[in-house]
Amino acid sequence: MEFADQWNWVFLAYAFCYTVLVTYVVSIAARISRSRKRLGEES
Amino acid sequence: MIENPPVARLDGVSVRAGNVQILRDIDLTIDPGDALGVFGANGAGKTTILRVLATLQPTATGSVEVLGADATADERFTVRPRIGYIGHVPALYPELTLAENLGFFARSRGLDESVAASALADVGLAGAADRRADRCSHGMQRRAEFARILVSSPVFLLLDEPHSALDADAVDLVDAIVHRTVDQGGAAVLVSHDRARVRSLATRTVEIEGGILR
Amino acid sequence: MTPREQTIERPTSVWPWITMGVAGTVTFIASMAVGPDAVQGQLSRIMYVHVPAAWLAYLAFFVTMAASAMYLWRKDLAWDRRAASSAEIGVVFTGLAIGLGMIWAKPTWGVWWTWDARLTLTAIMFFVYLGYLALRRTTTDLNARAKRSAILGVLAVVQVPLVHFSVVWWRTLHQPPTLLKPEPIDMDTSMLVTLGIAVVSFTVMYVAMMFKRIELARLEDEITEMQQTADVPIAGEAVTAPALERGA
Amino acid sequence: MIGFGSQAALIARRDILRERRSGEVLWVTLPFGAIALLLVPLAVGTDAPMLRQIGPGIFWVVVMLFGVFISIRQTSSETDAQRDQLALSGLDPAAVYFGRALASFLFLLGFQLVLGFVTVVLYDISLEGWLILPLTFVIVAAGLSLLGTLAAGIVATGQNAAALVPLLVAPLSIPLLIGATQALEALQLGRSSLTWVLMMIVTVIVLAIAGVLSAQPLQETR
Repeated sequence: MEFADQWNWVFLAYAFCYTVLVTYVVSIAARISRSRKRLGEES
Repeated sequence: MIENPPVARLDGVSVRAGNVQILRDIDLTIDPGDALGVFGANGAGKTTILRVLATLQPTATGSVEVLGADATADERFTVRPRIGYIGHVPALYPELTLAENLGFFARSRGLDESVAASALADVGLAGAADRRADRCSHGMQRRAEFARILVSSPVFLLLDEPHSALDADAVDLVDAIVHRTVDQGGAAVLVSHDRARVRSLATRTVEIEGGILR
Repeated sequence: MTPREQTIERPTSVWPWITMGVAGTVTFIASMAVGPDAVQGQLSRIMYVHVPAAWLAYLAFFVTMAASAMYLWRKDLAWDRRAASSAEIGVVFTGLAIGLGMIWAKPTWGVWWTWDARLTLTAIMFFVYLGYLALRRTTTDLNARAKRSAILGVLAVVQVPLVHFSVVWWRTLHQPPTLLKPEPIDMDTSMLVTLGIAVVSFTVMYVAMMFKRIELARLEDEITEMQQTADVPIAGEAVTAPALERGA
Repeated sequence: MIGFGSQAALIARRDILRERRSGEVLWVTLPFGAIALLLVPLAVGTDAPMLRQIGPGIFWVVVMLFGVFISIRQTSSETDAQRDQLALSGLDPAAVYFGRALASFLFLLGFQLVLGFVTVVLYDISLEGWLILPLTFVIVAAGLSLLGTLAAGIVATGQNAAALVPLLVAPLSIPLLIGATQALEALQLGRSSLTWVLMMIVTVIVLAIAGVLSAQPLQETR
């Protein structure tokens, strides 16, 4: 297999991995701030 | 003379379900011989209070004692067969005939199915015993539910809208069942909108509004 | 002071976020800095995220089970929140492990999927997790939800060894063509060290995520709790008289 | 109070009677399963040797997927009022669990027999080693009925129950699926089926224990 070809797969893997992780972490952060806002509003 | 222990006692009971607080800080004692009428608007918590008394409803706060057992502990399983609870929705199995429904109930109490047949006759359903429950009118299903009370002779009656969907004969039957239970030292709780009818039957009444007893 | 006010005033810690970022960066730098494998070439780098993700999938599942069992024992909702948080993070890492495995398999073996025992088991676990999370969405009552999902959490894990052995034995009966057999990676020390760093920093990342996810679970439970205890009147009062005059 | 066995028998009798009246298994699930067996060759082609090879596997997949509906049908359709009365009846929740599972077990056994016959006819299956089949039929029916009853109890009366239970059951039924298919295949390859049979039996025991332990907490949960 070509050298560059291998790097493409590695790039794909890391892009996938970090996109998923960052998206998930952002979703936690968003849900936390939304919940805090709701708690603040309703109290 | 030692005073009889209460049939049920609620102390500071609150109930929540989903996003709503249904009961708030209820104190209530039901003594032997009581026939308690509970009135209130739709959604005021009438049905929930019955389920609490039937040991079926988990409570958020407070203590519940029914027939001498703590309703939050495993003791409740031993007193449950002595409770007669009729909800506002019939609990019959729709595919089974009235006789089969009552027979199932009788046998779960260790009784013979003939007891079920005679109970059905007593509520005036002898002719419909072999009809499927889902082919019976709502009133007939209600009558069949009362036959269940006759089978097990509970000491603590909990009736949700006992008179709804019943004709004059059946109303008399309900009144007779309540009187008999109360006279024998049991107690009954009747939840209803029908104040006039329940007042004539009850020894005392309470009003429930916004989850609070008045 | 009500518990609600406590939450608002309780400062939300930024340390878990920083930890996650550092752990992710460390993994990335370490796996790019190490030399390529003699056989697999650059592709071996995928291993440094695939293996830690798979490890965390198993760890998260195990934590869910342990926390579920603790809930059934102690009846404390804090354990339920830990179980649920770990399950959700577990779904993410399981999905990650499967996805990365597929990306690795395609250039290495020429297929996206092989019926390898561990791969099959991981895929099954993914669906078990999903079922667990779906179950949690069906009930709003906190205690009822906790009890049901705890029972499922324990049952699912008790079943995992059974599923595992059945799949392993099934595999021994159906040996695949040798063409598709993964070439063993002969790991030298530097690769081993890198893998170790990656596994440790992913685990640290998981712990940091757990902190935040549990914080979120507690907030969500408090919202539910508040809606239940607040002076919200009983069902009927949500309905008001229709405004017939408007616009007339 | 009546004994544990009589309580379970009472529940099983109720469920069997209800099924006899409603005919859900006989007139809906069974024909649906048979249609599934008919659809597969339409999709993959009618090459006789291939069908002979995949037939037993297809049969077990259909049994697992459609069997779920048989094992959950009564628990998940139970109304709140019925649950309340059952809780007040004083019947042992574990006996109720076994009673329900017993009824489902009998339906599943019948379901397997009929579909097994359909499979043999449609796929021209070789019945070599068939002596293992009665054993696997019984174990699979037992495991699937215990698992389905338990899962339906966990999900209880939520609106999504009917959709959610199969998702919970399917991944956990894999030891039964693999065990059932491999027990027959091992025999046909001249090997011992003992490990497969033992594995399925262990699964059944685990499910029975889990069902008994969770029966009471689940009955009390609304």
